[in-house]
Order: sequence, then C-alpha cells, then structure tokens
Amino acid sequence: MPSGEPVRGSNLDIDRYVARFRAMCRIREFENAAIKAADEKLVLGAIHPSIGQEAVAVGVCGNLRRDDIILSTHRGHGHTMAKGADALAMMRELFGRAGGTSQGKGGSMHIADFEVGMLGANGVVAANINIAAGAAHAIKLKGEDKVVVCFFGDGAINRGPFLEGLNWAGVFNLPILFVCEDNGFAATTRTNAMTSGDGPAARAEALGIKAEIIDGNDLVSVDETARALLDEVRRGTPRFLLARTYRLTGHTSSDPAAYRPDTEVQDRWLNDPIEAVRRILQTAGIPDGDLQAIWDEAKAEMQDAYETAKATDWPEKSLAYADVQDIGDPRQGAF
Amino acid sequence: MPSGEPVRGSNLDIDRYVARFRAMCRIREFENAAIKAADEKLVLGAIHPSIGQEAVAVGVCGNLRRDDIILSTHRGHGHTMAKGADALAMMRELFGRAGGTSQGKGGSMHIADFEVGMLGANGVVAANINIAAGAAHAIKLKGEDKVVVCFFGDGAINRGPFLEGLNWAGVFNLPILFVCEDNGFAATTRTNAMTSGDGPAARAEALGIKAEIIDGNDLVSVDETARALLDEVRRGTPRFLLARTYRLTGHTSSDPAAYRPDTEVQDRWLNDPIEAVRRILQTAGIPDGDLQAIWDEAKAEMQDAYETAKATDWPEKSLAYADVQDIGDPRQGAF
Amino acid sequence: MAVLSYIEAARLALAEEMRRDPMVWAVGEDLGRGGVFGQYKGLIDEFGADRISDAPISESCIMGAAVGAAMMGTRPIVEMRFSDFALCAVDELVNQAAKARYMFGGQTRVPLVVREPIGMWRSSAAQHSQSLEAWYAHIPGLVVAVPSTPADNRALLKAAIRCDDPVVFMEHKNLWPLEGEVPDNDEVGTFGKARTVREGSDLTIVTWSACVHTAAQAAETLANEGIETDLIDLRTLWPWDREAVFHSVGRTGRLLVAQEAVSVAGFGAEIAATVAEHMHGALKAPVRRLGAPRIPISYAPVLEDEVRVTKDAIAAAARKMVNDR
Amino acid sequence: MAVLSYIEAARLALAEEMRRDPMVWAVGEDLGRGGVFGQYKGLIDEFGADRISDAPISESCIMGAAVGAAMMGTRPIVEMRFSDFALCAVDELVNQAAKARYMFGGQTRVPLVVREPIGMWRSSAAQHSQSLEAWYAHIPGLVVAVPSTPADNRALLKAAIRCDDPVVFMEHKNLWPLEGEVPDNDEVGTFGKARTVREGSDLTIVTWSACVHTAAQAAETLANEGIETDLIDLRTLWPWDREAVFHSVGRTGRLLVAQEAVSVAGFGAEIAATVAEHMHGALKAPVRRLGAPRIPISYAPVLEDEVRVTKDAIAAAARKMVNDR
Ligand SMILES: Cc1ncc(C[n+]2csc(CCOP(=O)(O)OP(=O)(O)O)c2C)c(N)n1
Ligand SMILES: Cc1ncc(C[n+]2csc(CCOP(=O)(O)OP(=O)(O)O)c2C)c(N)n1
Ligand SMILES: [Mg+2]
Ligand SMILES: [Mg+2]
Repeated sequence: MPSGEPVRGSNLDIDRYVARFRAMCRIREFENAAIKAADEKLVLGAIHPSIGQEAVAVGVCGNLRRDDIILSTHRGHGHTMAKGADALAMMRELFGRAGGTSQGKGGSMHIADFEVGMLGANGVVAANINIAAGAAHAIKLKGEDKVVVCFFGDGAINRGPFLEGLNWAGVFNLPILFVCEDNGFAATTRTNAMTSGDGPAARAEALGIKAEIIDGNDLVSVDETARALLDEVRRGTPRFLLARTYRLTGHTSSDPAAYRPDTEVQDRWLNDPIEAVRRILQTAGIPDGDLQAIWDEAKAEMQDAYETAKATDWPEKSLAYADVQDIGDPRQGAF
Repeated sequence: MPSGEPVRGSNLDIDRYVARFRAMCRIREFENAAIKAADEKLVLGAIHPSIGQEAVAVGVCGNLRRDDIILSTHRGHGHTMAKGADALAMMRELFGRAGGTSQGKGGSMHIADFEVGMLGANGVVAANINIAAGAAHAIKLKGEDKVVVCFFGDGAINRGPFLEGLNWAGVFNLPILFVCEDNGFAATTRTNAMTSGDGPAARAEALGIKAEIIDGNDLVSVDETARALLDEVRRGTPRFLLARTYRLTGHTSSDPAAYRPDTEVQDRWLNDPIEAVRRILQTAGIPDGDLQAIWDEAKAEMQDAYETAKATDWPEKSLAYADVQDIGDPRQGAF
Repeated sequence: MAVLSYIEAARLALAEEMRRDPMVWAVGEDLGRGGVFGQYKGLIDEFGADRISDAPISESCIMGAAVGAAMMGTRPIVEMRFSDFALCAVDELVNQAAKARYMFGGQTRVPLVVREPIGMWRSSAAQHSQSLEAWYAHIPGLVVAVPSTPADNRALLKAAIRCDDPVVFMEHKNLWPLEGEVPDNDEVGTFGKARTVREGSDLTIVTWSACVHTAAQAAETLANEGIETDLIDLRTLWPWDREAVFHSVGRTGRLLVAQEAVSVAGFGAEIAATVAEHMHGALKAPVRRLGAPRIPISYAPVLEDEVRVTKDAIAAAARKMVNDR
Repeated sequence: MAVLSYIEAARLALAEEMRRDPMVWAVGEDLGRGGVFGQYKGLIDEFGADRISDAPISESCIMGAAVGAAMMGTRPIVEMRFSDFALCAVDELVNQAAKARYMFGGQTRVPLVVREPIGMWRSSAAQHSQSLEAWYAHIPGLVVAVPSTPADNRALLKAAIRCDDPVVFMEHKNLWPLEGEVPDNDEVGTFGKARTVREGSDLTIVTWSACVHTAAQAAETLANEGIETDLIDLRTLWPWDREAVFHSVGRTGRLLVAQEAVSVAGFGAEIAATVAEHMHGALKAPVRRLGAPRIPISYAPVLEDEVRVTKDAIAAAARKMVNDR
C-alpha cells in the first residue's frame, strides 16, 4: 500500500525526515514548556499534552498542503503545530494573552488557526467528526481539490458522531481522511474495557470507509501510509487510518496517571517516536551532534515562546464583547 | 442455527402456527381499522401501519414470556399486539379516548403496555435503542432471567444511538436481542441511498454483536431464528437479528407513497407474509375455510374495537394534570 | 402583492436566495421528495440533489456537518423536521455553531439556518409539539426568528439565509396553510423589528408565532367591548424589539404577554421582567403572562387543549387588567 | 455537626443512599477511578464496579440507558461530568426521561438523578463553563436542584436519589472544596424549600448555587453601610419557593435577583416576572436582575471575568435600589 520514495535503507529522503524530526522535537518541547507553565499556574485551563504521539501529527500533516484542512481534539497542540501554526501565538493562547491564535478566548482546548487550515480543537469528544465531514462536504460542493483530515482518539469511537460522521462521508463520498489516534486510554479508563467489537478500523469498514492500521510511533509508516491514503482522498474517496500509539503523560498535565503501572510507562518510553526517528537518521549517517542541535534549538525556541508569552499583556477587556454575533446587544438585561 | 420443533413438512407444530396465523391476521385487521379511522379523522395523530411486517412482530414476540420486555418504534402497533396488549385499549388510545393503554395521552407513536412488558413505542427514531439497553442493564443488575427485545427500522441505523446502544450491550454483556426490520424505506427515502457500508448486520458485528440475517416475511424462519437467538440472549449474550421485509403501505396512513412504482408494490403484495403462512397451513392440511374463519373473526374483532372506541368517552380533562411529577404546581405561572 | 400561504412564502424565499447565491444549499431527511411538510417541494428540479440534499436520519451530523460546511464558506440551511428532533443535535448547535465564532477569536463565521418547525399540531403529542424558543434565546451567538405571517416567513427566511451568524428559524406547523399578502418586491426582513398588528391605547399584548393570531382574535373581541389593544408581534426573540414594547407600554401602561410555550422560564418571563425593571413607574397594572402550564402535551384533543392559550383566556386576562383600575 | 467539603458531602450522601437501597447505582465515565472531580472516590471499593459503573464516552447512551434502567425499577445516578456534555443527551433527558411517566399515562416512573456540574471554573472556556438551569426548569417533568452548601448538597442529593421523578442535580464546580457544617443526622432535603441566608428589611436578594456566596459577601458590605439584606438561597428552581420570596418581598418591597447564568431568558427572569405579576403593589422599587451578559465564556481570565456577577455589582445594584427612594 505505501507509495512514493522508499525511505528505509540507503536512499532515505534525508531532508524530508530531518524536517520531520525537527517538527516532532518542536511539538515535544512545546508540550514540555506548556506543562511547566501549567504547573506554575501561568496556563490556567486544563491542557492535554500529546507527548509520545508526535509521529502521527507530523507524519500525517507533513503530507498536506497549506490550504488543506484539519480538525483536532482536546489534545490538539501537536496537530496544530504540524499544520503550520505559529508556536508563539499558540503559547500566548494557552497563557490567555494578547496575540493568541484565538486572542485568548479559546485556550488550549479550542486551539485553532484558520490561516493554516486548522479549523479547531474541540472540547467535546467526537464533535469534530461531524464538523469535519461537513467541511469536506463544502469542499465537494465547491468543486475544490482540498482534503480534510479529522483527528480523534480511540475513546471517540464510542460516541454517536463516529457513526453519523463516517456514514455521512461514505454516503456523500467526501474527501476526508479520518485519523484515529489509539493511545490506549480515554482519560483514566483503558478504552478497550469500554469498547465492544474489534475497534475503530472494523467499525470504519462496516460504515463503508476502508481502513489501514499502522504503528503510529513509526514516523515512516505514518508518513507513507498517510501519503498513499491522502492521494485516494484527494481523488474523492474517504479513508480511515488507525494509528496505534501511547500517551506518555497523564490525561492532563495535572494527571499523575496512577491508574497504570510505572513499568508500563517506562517500557513505552523505550518506544519514544522521536528517538526512533533519531536512530533512523543516525543510521542514515547524520551525526548525532546535528540531531541534538536540532532538538536543543527546538527547546530554546519553546523556552523563548514561554518567556515571551509570559511577558505578553492580557487581551483588551473589550474583546469579551467582540465576535459574539452581528446583531443584538449582548449587555442587554445583564447588569 | 434454527433449533426446536422442525416445522416444515409433515410434523408441523400446527397449533403453534395456527395461533401465529391468527395473531398476524389480528394485527393486519387492527391496522386496517386504524387506517379507516384515520381517513375518517377519528384518529387524529399520524399512524404508521405495519402491514406487510406482521411476521417479524409475531415470530419474535411468540418466543417471549409475558415478563420479558420489548421496546418499539413509531411503527409499533404490531409489536404491541404481538406482546399481548389488548386491542380495544390500543384502539381507544389511537382514538384518544378513555381507557386507552396510556389513557389517551400518548396515542399511536407512544403506544405502550407495561403490564405485558411493552415499554413503549417512540416518536424519536433510534431513541428506544439506548433505553432498551438500559432495561437490559437493569435486568442484569437485578439478576433476573428476563430478556429485552428492541425493534427498530433500517433508517435507525444511521443515528448515533445505534452505535452507542449496541456498544453498551456488548460492553456490559446484556440480555438483549436487537431486531432490525429492514423494510427498505426511511419515510420517503430508500434507506440504502443514505446508508454507507454493508448495512445493519455488518455494523452490529463490528460492534461485537453477532448478527443473523433472515427473510422477515417468512414466519417460520423468524420464529425459529428468534427462538434460537433468544436462548443465547437469556444466557446473557446480546444478539442481533436483521429481518428483511417490506412496508406495503405508505410511511403514514396518509402517505400515497408516490415515490415508488405501483408495480414494485404489487410484486411485494405477492409476498404477503400472512398469505405465506396460510399456504403452509393449507399444505399441512388445515381446511382453508377454517383459516378464512380465523381471518374473518380477526376482522370482526377489530371492527368491534373500532366501533367501541368510537363510542367511548373522551378522557377526563383533569388527567391533563395527572402524572406530570410528584412535586411542583404545573399550573404555576400559566394562566 | 400576491397572496401566498406561509409554506409557499418560505419556498419562494428559499428559491430566491438559492438563485441569488450559489453557496446556499439545504440538507435534511426526505428533502428530495419535498420535505415532510412539502416546504421544499419542486426545489430539487431547479437546484438539483446537491443543493436540495437528502440526509440520513442523523440529526447530529446534519447539524454538525452544516457547522463545518458553514465555516468553509457555504451557507447551509438544515431542516430539523420537527423542532423536537433538534434535541438530538443540541451539542452541535449550542456548543459548536453558537460558539465557534467567539471561541476562535473571530477567525471564523457560521452562516447557518436551522429550520425548526414548532408548536402544537393536532394530536402530535409530547415529542412532536414543543415550543422551545426560550432555550435558544438564552444562548449567546444564536438569532431566534418566530414568524407569524407568510410575508414575514419570506422576508425573515431571506434575512436568515443572508445572516452571517447561526439563526434558529422556527416556523409554526399550524401556520403552513395560512394565506396572506406577500409583497412582490424582494423584501429582506430585519431582525429585532417588531410589527404592530393593531393599535390601541388600553393595553399592550406582546406575542409571536401562531399565538399572534389567537391574540388578534382576542383583541377583536376586546374591541367590541371598547377595550383597545396595542398588539405587538415580536417576529424575532433575539434580538427582540424592546423599544417597540417600551414605547407601547409607555402609552398603555399595561403589558400582557401571550405565548404558546410553557410559561415557566418561557421567553414571556424575559419580556415581563424587562418591562417590570424598566417601566415600573409607567405601569397602571401589574405585568401579566399567559402561557402553557408546565405539563407535557397530550395526544387526546381534550387533553391537548388544556395547554392551549385560547382567545378567551387572553381576552379574560386583558379585561381583568383593564378593569382592575 | 461535622465539617465536610461540598464534594465530601455529596460522596457521603451517595454512600448512605447506596447502603440504604440496593437499587441505587451510579454510571459515568471514569467513575471507577473516582470520577473527574473525585466525586466518587473510594465508592467502588464498597459498592463494586456494577454499582459504581464506568461507561464508554457515550453521553446519549449513559442518559438513555438510565431511562430504561429506571423504568425497570433501579435508581440510576448518571454522571455527566460537565453540564455542557449533557447537551449530547438532550433528547434522552427532555424527550424521554421527562415525558415517559406522562406520555405513557402513568404506567411508569423514571427515578433518575442526572448530575451536571455547572458554572465557571477558572479558564474552562466556552464548552466547560455553562449554567443552563433555566432550560431544565422550562421542561415539564424535571426537578432542578442547585445546592450551594455542603449540608444542602448532602440533603438534596439524598432527596434526589429518593425522588421517583427525574432530577437534574447541578453542583457548582467552584464549590467542590467549600467546607461547611453538615448535620450528623440522616437529613433528607425538601425540594421547593428556600433557605434564608440572612435576614434584613431593606431589600430581598434571591439567588442560588455559587452566586449565594457572592451575594452573601455583598450583603456583608451593604450591612456595613446600614443596608440590611434578606438573602434567599432558592436551593431548587423547580419547584421554587415562591412563598418565601413573596413573604420576603412583602417585607422589603425590593427584589434583586442575582445569577451566574446568562440573564436573557435565565431563571432570574421567571422570578422577577412572577414577583412583578403578584407583588406589584408592594414594590418600593422596580424588580431588578443581575446575570451574565449574552456572550460565550472566554478562556483568558480577564475576559472570563467580564461575565461574572461580582460582589461589587450586586452591592451597587442593591445600593441603587435602596437609595433611589
Ligand atoms: C462528550 C464528551 N464527553 C466526555 C468528555 C471528557 N473527556 C475529555 S477527553 C476524554 C477522553 C478522550 O479519550 P480519547 O478520545 O481516546 O482521546 P485522548 O484523550 O486519548 O487523546 C474525555 C472522556 C468530553 N470532553 N466530551
Ligand atoms: C430523530 C428523528 N428523526 C426523524 C424522525 C422522522 N421520522 C419518523 S419515522 C422516520 C423513518 C424511519 O425509518 P425506519 O427507521 O426505517 O423505520 P420505518 O418507518 O421504516 O419503520 C423518520 C425519518 C424522527 N421521528 N426522529
Ligand atoms: Mg485515547
Ligand atoms: Mg425502514
């Protein structure tokens, strides 16, 4: 099924993978900076780090055009950065400051950057699935050649919109790729304990959406599979990608995740997707110093973003009354 | 898969099938009387006749105990009668008169008879699926050996509750049989035009509920398959039955169904499930006169029910304020 | 001026707007065959199945997909069939459509029209008869329209389709056959502008949707008794025409609100409370509400009628207010 | 008297009722690990996974299944996590749970408790901060509880669990850590019985849930200025204690309603309208409401604070009402 450049072995497309390695490091360090800020009560709302899942975001979004569309979930920082959003604007959004991607009005769970086709994270699990189907529906009605990628978690497959949205995409033959990030958990619950049947891919196929199952921690297979599926999607067939991964942090930055053994987490750290790419690039002959330098740069960039966000002003109070709706006085009857 | 009495050929369990033939005739004639009453504006709300689908209701409910539970849809007259509800009380309900199954407060779309384990039709497509899963959940919590049968149509599989309710039944291993009556239509729309994938059974299996597909117009296969599946359900495994049938009338009694060719309907009338049973019983040696007498009795019974309902008083006005809730004055602030 | 029915006026508005703007499309169950009440009859022939689109029985996806399609620059009209079924799509309407523009800091807009036929329609019972307009008026981000005449149905539906924010458009099922004059010009309605149905100096009756006609009959009766009613049809509940109501109550000194919905926490409470807060000094009598008792709607006609706000109930309440001098 | 937090009081009520009645069980996401706020912590050890049951992320099935399980004689408590997520289960609550008893002519009952944590909770933004109690007060068949203290949370939750009709039980997220005295006896609350938080003769402030504490602070400030407040905590919105409010306003002649929810079509409108209808003659000043402006709730603290009804806003409004003699 994978197509395009063969990448393992000698003729690896080095630049492509160095760029993706950098992208993954930037997401990792963005999350680390955000967690630090949350611990310090500089980021006040809940944040859901995507540490350990970077290969999915980067591998999929790396095959998208700027004018393609993605929708994400509460765990949306990685997808948003991978689609090209500005890290500082995102950090400011998490800090609730002026110049945030949504002017500080949405925060982490509603992170969005319409400039780069990122139509929003969502605070309601699975709600983005129907919205994404509709975005693809509009693309088809307008006769455009964009595609939509809809990211969601393994817990989202137990909500009605999973059935309604996939059926919709199948009935109307929409240009959409559904990407299920199976990290094994729905908050503090092991998803499989609350899921009947053979899981996301089996459900998708029963709804007429062909599915591929891959190791979501293997950047190469995410990259190649996504590229192949997106080719089909751009030709007008909805497809489904199940990426198996693992949530290395707690559900939120404040969740100690005491419900799973430390040993399990330690084992999973051995399968850190960023280290895996690093190894591939080392094998391909990139000096580790260069790779470490890329990681250090990413870290420095996000620390700067943290400091800059911290030093940024709050939004203008008047913004509270902006962008509600064009008519009607929102102050009416209030005070 | 079928078990129990072999019925085709010589040693047909004649009494059993004569009783079912009578049950089907009674449903058919109840519907005919209700349609007449609707045409005459004696039944004021919309009614959804089950003419042509009688074998499913009778074949399934014929294998239930009085204390077993069923839930139905807007097209619920047949299921309700098959579970043992009183035809006159039902007719009075449709007429909105005193002595109706729900005292005239619900009408056709909310027909229910808790005495016989019929927990209600529903005006909201697929809403009964989650409720039925919960009824089965209660049975399991209480350690009872009852089962639940949830009837719904082929259009209902495109609503979220289909996924959520079946997943729930699978996760908690509940004693429930889901019966999908595939009559080819969702109101004026051919269901397959709005359904992606391989349909109800494929979706059920992807949700971990094993499915059987049968000809719902063949009483014998409905009877035998339902009996076998209900044995498993009573032992604690949720199962799914897809019964293929056809809606011989319009969606409602006032729908001329101009959206389908008359020839299609004429062909389907040749496959009338009641005539099919009649033929089986004739072959088994029952004189047609006896069978015709049964049908005529059913017709007479329902005409009586119609006349009696028509002559019945309206409910007491005070009932409008009864059974709202135990506390709070419902008149407060109104007049 | 042509005489059209309420349903024809809506069809006309839809056709006019779909001709004007290729981004306008409608989606819902059975639309290809004209929709459950015939609100879309014939439109598929002119606009095709992509723009008069059937849908699976998937209310939450109909609504949710429309949100995505609206954010991508199309202008969807979603048909909920009965407003009661929109309760299967509340997250999509309230958490998503209503909040997207704000939550994303103005990066997007959701030009969406949600058609929700409301109200009692002989013996439709508890799940096909509700009037929940107060709910949507309570939700920031939503416009709420409740037209009572063919002319308003056309003009307000056109305004809704042209609105860049989500509009909950509530047509009353009992009004479909109602006929009335509709201007030949391409009039587009204005949200928040009430209509004075008749003028009078003794009391103000504020109402909307089908109840406007009940109130008009009551006003007729009252007129024969020498009680002159200033009858106001709000047309939209958000925004609602506070100024028109204040102006009228300023002249009459009496406010009676009549609504089909349950009175408790109904929109009538908002109107009565607002007038009581701002016009206390001008009131010659206490403000007064009429609405349905807090009971579900029954199937049997005699029981269903128990929740109706009748012409007689309105006239009686008005009489009492005027005579208790 | 023991001192417990609001969340501990709820846990205690749950444990006591589950011990008393084996038919009581709770279901929701993550309950096995104590629930998202810890409202169920430890209970699984005593009652097991069948009665403190995890659930898939299936709000509509959590609610719908509970309706079926209630009709079959169990007494489910469903955890909606955030009241905002209950918008994924509105058909199940409003079309099914609230109407079943009536629609089926009294053949069945739906003893269901729906726990919906409400309100602003620092920087939770638009989809995790709403207060939609007015919606449920508008729906026939539903009881609506909005406790403000640990003692009430225990007593009212016990009453909700014993109630044979569906109860929407709205706990305020900001109150979880609030401590207060809880009687040692097995007190069961009474729906529709308000609590007088403090007595005063100058004006009546009616409020509920977390806003009770803001209003109490305002009353303190006012007292220092010689303005004495009769502060009423409604505790439940349906039924609501009209008599207590009438009695108080009869003495003070002034009504101020304070609510966290959006003011437009909020429950405050019902209270203000009812008092204006019935106590017009007794009013020394116009009735007055305070509530949130009609905007979604922002993430950034400075913007989030713009929708808050503050102690100062309450005091200022009260001052104005009393001084505008
Ligand atoms: C409708 C709804 N129900 C519950 C929640 C609370 N919640 C937030 S994230 C989450 C777990 C989601 O699991 P999954 O979909 O696998 O995504 P993951 O967190 O693993 O990335 C839950 C239950 C919610 N936000 N929305
Ligand atoms: C949630 C919801 N959406 C739409 C409707 C309107 N409606 C009533 S019956 C029906 C068709 C149902 O088709 P199916 O489930 O196949 O049942 P059938 O009528 O064929 O027995 C529709 C769309 C409804 N009652 N509820
Ligand atoms: Mg997960
Ligand atoms: Mg069907």
